[in-house]
Amino acid sequence: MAVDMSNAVGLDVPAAEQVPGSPGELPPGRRRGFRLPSALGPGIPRALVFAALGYLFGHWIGNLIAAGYSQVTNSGSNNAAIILGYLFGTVGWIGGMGVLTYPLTKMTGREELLAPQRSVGPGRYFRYTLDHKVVGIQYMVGMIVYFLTAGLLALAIRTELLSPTNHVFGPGVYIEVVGEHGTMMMMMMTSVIVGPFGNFLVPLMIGARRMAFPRLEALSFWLTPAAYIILLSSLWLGGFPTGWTGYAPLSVQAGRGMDAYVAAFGVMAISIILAGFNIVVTVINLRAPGMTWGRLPVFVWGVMTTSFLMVLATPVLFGALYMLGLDRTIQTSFFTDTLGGSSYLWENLFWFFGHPEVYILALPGFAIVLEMLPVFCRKPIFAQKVAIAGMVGVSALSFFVWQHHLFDSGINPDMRPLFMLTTELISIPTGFIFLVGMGTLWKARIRLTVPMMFAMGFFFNFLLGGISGVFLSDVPADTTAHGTFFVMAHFHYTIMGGLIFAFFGGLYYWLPKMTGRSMNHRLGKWNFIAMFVFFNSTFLPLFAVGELGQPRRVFEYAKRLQTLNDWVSISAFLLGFAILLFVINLVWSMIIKPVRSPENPWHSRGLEWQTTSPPPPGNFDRIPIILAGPYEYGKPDALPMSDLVSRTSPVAAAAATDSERTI
Amino acid sequence: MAAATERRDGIRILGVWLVLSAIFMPIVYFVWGPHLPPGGMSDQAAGQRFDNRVLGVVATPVVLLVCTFLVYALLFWRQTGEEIEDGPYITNKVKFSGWWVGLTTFTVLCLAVFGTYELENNNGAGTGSGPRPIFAASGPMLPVQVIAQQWRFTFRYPTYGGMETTSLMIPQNEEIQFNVTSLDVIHSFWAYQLGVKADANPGVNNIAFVKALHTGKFNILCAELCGLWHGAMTANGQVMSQASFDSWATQTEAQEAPVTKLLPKYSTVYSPDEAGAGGNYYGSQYPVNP
Amino acid sequence: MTDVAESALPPIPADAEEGLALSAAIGSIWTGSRLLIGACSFLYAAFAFTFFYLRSLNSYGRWHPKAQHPSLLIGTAATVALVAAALLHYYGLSRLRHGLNLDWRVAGIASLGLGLLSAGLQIYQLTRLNFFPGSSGYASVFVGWVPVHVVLLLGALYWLETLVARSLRVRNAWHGQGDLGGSVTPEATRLRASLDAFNYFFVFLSLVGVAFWFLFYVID
Amino acid sequence: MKMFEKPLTRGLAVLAVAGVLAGVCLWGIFGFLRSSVPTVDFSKTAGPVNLRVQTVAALGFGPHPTWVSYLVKDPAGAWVHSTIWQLPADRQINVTVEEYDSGGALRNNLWGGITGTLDSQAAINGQSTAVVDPSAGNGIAHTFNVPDLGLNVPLYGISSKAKNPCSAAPCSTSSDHNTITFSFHTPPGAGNYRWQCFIPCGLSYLYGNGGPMGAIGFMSGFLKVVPA
Repeated sequence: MAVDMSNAVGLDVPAAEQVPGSPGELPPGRRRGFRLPSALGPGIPRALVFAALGYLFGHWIGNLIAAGYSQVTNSGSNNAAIILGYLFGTVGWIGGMGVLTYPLTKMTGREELLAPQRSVGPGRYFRYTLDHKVVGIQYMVGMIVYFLTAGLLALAIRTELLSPTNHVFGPGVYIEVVGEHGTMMMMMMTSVIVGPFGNFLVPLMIGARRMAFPRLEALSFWLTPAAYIILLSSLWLGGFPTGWTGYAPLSVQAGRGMDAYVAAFGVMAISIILAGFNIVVTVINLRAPGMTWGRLPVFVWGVMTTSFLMVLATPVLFGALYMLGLDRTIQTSFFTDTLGGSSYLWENLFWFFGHPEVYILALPGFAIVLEMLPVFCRKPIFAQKVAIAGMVGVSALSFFVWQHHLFDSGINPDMRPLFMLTTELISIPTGFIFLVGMGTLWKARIRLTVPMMFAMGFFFNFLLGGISGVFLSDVPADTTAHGTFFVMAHFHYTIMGGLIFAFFGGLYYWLPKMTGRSMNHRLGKWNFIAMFVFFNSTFLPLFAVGELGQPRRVFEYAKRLQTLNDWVSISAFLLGFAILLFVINLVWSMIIKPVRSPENPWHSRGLEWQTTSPPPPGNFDRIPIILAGPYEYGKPDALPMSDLVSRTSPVAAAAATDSERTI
Repeated sequence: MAAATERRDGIRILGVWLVLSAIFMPIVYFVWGPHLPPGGMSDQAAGQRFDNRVLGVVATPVVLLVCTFLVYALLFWRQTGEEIEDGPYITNKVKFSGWWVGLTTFTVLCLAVFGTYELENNNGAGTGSGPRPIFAASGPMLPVQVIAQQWRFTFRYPTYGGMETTSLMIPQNEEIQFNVTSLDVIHSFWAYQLGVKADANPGVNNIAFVKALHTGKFNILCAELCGLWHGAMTANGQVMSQASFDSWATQTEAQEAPVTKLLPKYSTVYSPDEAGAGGNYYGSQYPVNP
Repeated sequence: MTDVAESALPPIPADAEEGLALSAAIGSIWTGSRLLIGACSFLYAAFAFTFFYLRSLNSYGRWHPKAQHPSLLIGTAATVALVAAALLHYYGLSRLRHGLNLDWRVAGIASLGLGLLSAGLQIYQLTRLNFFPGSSGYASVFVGWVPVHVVLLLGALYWLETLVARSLRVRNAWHGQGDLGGSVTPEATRLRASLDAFNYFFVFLSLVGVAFWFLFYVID
Repeated sequence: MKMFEKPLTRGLAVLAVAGVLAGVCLWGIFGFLRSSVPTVDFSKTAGPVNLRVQTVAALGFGPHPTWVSYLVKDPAGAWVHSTIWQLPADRQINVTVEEYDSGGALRNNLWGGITGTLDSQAAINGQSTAVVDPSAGNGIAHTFNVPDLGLNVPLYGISSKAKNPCSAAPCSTSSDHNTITFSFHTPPGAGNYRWQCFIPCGLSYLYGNGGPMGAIGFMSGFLKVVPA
């Protein structure tokens, strides 16, 4: 992070003085000596080559160091070589993308004040770029790829569970698939809102031209493809048998695929920390004049509280992964009880990260939904301060609940009442969100657009997810529910039913902003209906499956549960088709037959809609002065949110005269 | 906002909600409740079922309130057509928010007190409570050791000569103390119908209590991912009457004597290097080589 | 941030944006360094937790067999070097505030050297251990913590190096305007803000070094 | 980018990409994830099935040459590296194990007792016994354990100082080995019965249960019982 500090905010260079070429590449005037042809310049081809070379180099070093040890020759797996290979491969990858050029140049005392990337054309989406809008789109595509891959793995899981005893994949591959699905989803869900929407929208919503640390922002994205490839490569190395939680003695025991888990999650942890870091600093420092904390949109509040959790909780995960890596390579004994370690250590460290992580997944969902509600209710948000208090309360409490994952483990059994209390307390701030949502709906003028449908779906799903959480927080009831499909259904209701519904709603809502093209609403409606029905049909029976005695992550189960499991599997396939419907809509409306969207299709007051769609490189013609809050619907004398629309700007005109119905 | 309140929305929502709650809460408690898992085979299972019933009753009105509100909102406050009309300018109703916060806080605190009481009053409620449980049963009890290893459970009866079996037999109406431990990675001993779940950790004696009320068979599963055969790591269990348990135990003790002779002395945990049986992951330079 | 709710102010002129951007930049550097310290604190806290947790569990009595000890001399020397580097930089910075540019440059370079010495000593100490990494809980925590500390220290030293290099490079250009300590150009202001931020972080690192020195050599 | 101006061409391009991705997914599923250990079929023979297996200290070939493994002689008489054996239901199975690995201690000595065979006994080099003491003699090299059938047979190991150990599979009987024979009866119904070894023989994996112990095809597999 030190890398970027003294060039935190480079001044925007006027178009005439812009430096051509991409960041990470010296401007032509400063290039000295031999110049590479542009095909060998920073970009994905070079990054792939560097990554491969880095992997081979790391692997060679690892073999040089460790090949002779009897542990390596006997087991046939040199974990040090694999982990080093992944690390050097990642360094090669980001180096090839051009990330390292600037920090290395900086060591000579040179300073490049590069303008944000102004290049146009599809090529910029495949490059290391300093434009937060490009990074937002990159993140969006990247996270959708993550989501679809992990979703396919989920379908593989459900395929195996079609029969209690006959096996499609067999126990080994099944466990690998379960682990891949869980880890990939967790890695992706952490960034799925903060990455695409946080990066794209936060500057637009606070009236800034850019992020505080655009290089870190770009780096945080370009680490995610590396993590994706590393994690998937685990299958090739035999997978990892631990699920996403990576419980320790098993993860020390596991074969080479576990190294990919360590490396991929570690790389993603860095990406998460950087992304959160950038957003927190941006929101605190880059708000436009007049953007007081009280006027800050709820979405920005939500993303900022999430980012705080990301910055503070993820280092603990990184530390735990590092310890696991050491146990696996140089044979420390953090997690081996007979040598002074403890299997409890991993459980504590992991869940100390893991529980804030769970709220990292919940808060952005709240934020998106609460941001959309006032627009489609045509009413101010109800009790905005309560909403913010809810988010802040959830994030603060989330650091004090982690041992509720360990009620049966025998760790500090005398502390269970305390953790039961903190866990149940967290439903108070969560209840705030429902209060705000219901208060906003009260006597509203509800327009049931596609994003609003997803918001309503979010409330229903999150309600069931949250209520089932109360059963899990109660120690006696948790005795049966712990480690079963009940837990699995619970967190799928909050993550898939909550966060992903909010994400899809957000895509329908903001894609017109991000691309200037609108999604097909008819298809969107069907997408929502199918998703809502099949989601509930998939996961509601799983509560019963769990309570009836089926543990998580099993490849065999009791024959009496086959009907329920088959029902779930078939629903899951249909849910897959519902999501395919979304992909078709996305590809059709964005790529194949784009329809130009109105400038402000939802007639929102929000600042992000007061510039063109997609926004110009500098976001605004000038830095706006914020005149009023974003949710002043129904107040006849309300000022517009900023001074950008008070005059006859094209945006305001479009918003005023736009009679085209988009629903 | 006054103009819009010709319909008394609040009263109507409240009415619907109260009626629905009055219908569904008794149904949940009295009709559905007795059939809730994990059943009533043991004291602990019955306690968990009671918790599930109570929580179900508490959850019902919450779910009904939100659902009623959402449905009502979509039915009566929906706006269609071309015209975009702004709603009433309501930014907060402090009294309402205050009531909401107060009620949720009260409910949540009650639930926490209830959970703690149930945990304490039910001998740890069947959960693994560490080596020195504070919510422990007192009086005479039968110790049974549950040994988890990759990928099987075995059961050891220290009071019957330290014999070890592959299925779990316990007597009815007697307090049982399960000492759960693992020989390798983390497992979780879950006797579903008994309402017992305790993680099996290497080097840790995790104690759970149960008192079976009825005879019959029960299933034992592993509830913590432990590797390749996690899904197949099951065992059979049976609650027997006192008399048949005694005859089974004495008979098995005699029958198993040749194998029992091979077993290490009974202990709460078994370190992997006692017999030199480890994978030598840690090399010969280490004092133990698990 | 001024509140302009009711008055329709004229829009911000383009040349005022530069001032906004500068204050945002300085604020970002300030916030960023504090947040960086927060993140690093949690990383170190993971190790401190591990230390005390394994120590209190002491499973199989193998938390810390008495014979296993890293060299007290090297460990203390590394910590002292680190603290000295941080103090030196702190002092140099306070001199810079009085306009003494050369003092900071000398202090910065010396601090860089001391920091490298500290990192080098810690790595050297790892090669001179009388125990294997997995010999005990203590051994694991020690072997695990030192590389983390060294890497973060090297990161901080990289940061210091860029600052020193920058200040040397701009020496001539800014000479007439009061050099680094006195120039009022936006770039100089930002560089000074970065110096402050670095100073804060470096002091934090040295305090962490002292804290863990207590853990490893005094508390055991 | 001119060629992508028409929606039709863009659509075709998207379809092409989708086709490639679908192909990759299908290959991943069927060519990679679904590929598994071959099933060796013994259900076609009439009468009692004679199963001949061997356990080797190091496989010597394949991606994991250092791993211990079971091998089985298929009906045609060739040694196959597989642990999924298809057996007829309700039939007597006579098993002969050629054990080429050196012995050691058990993690749980319960597995020294022989259970689930026809007379609860097994013959080690012709000598019938009901219990094998892991701490006596050469110790136990592996066990053959089918949990759902209650079957457990410890396989007595060869001496670690054996003069002529087998170095690569398949081993011939000229190398030092023990022969263990036992019989069991398959259950009347069809089903997949998992079996595994219960000795921490995954050398250099923590607790000895990784590597060959954690992968099907080496120290564990299925008995696929099918109606005859």
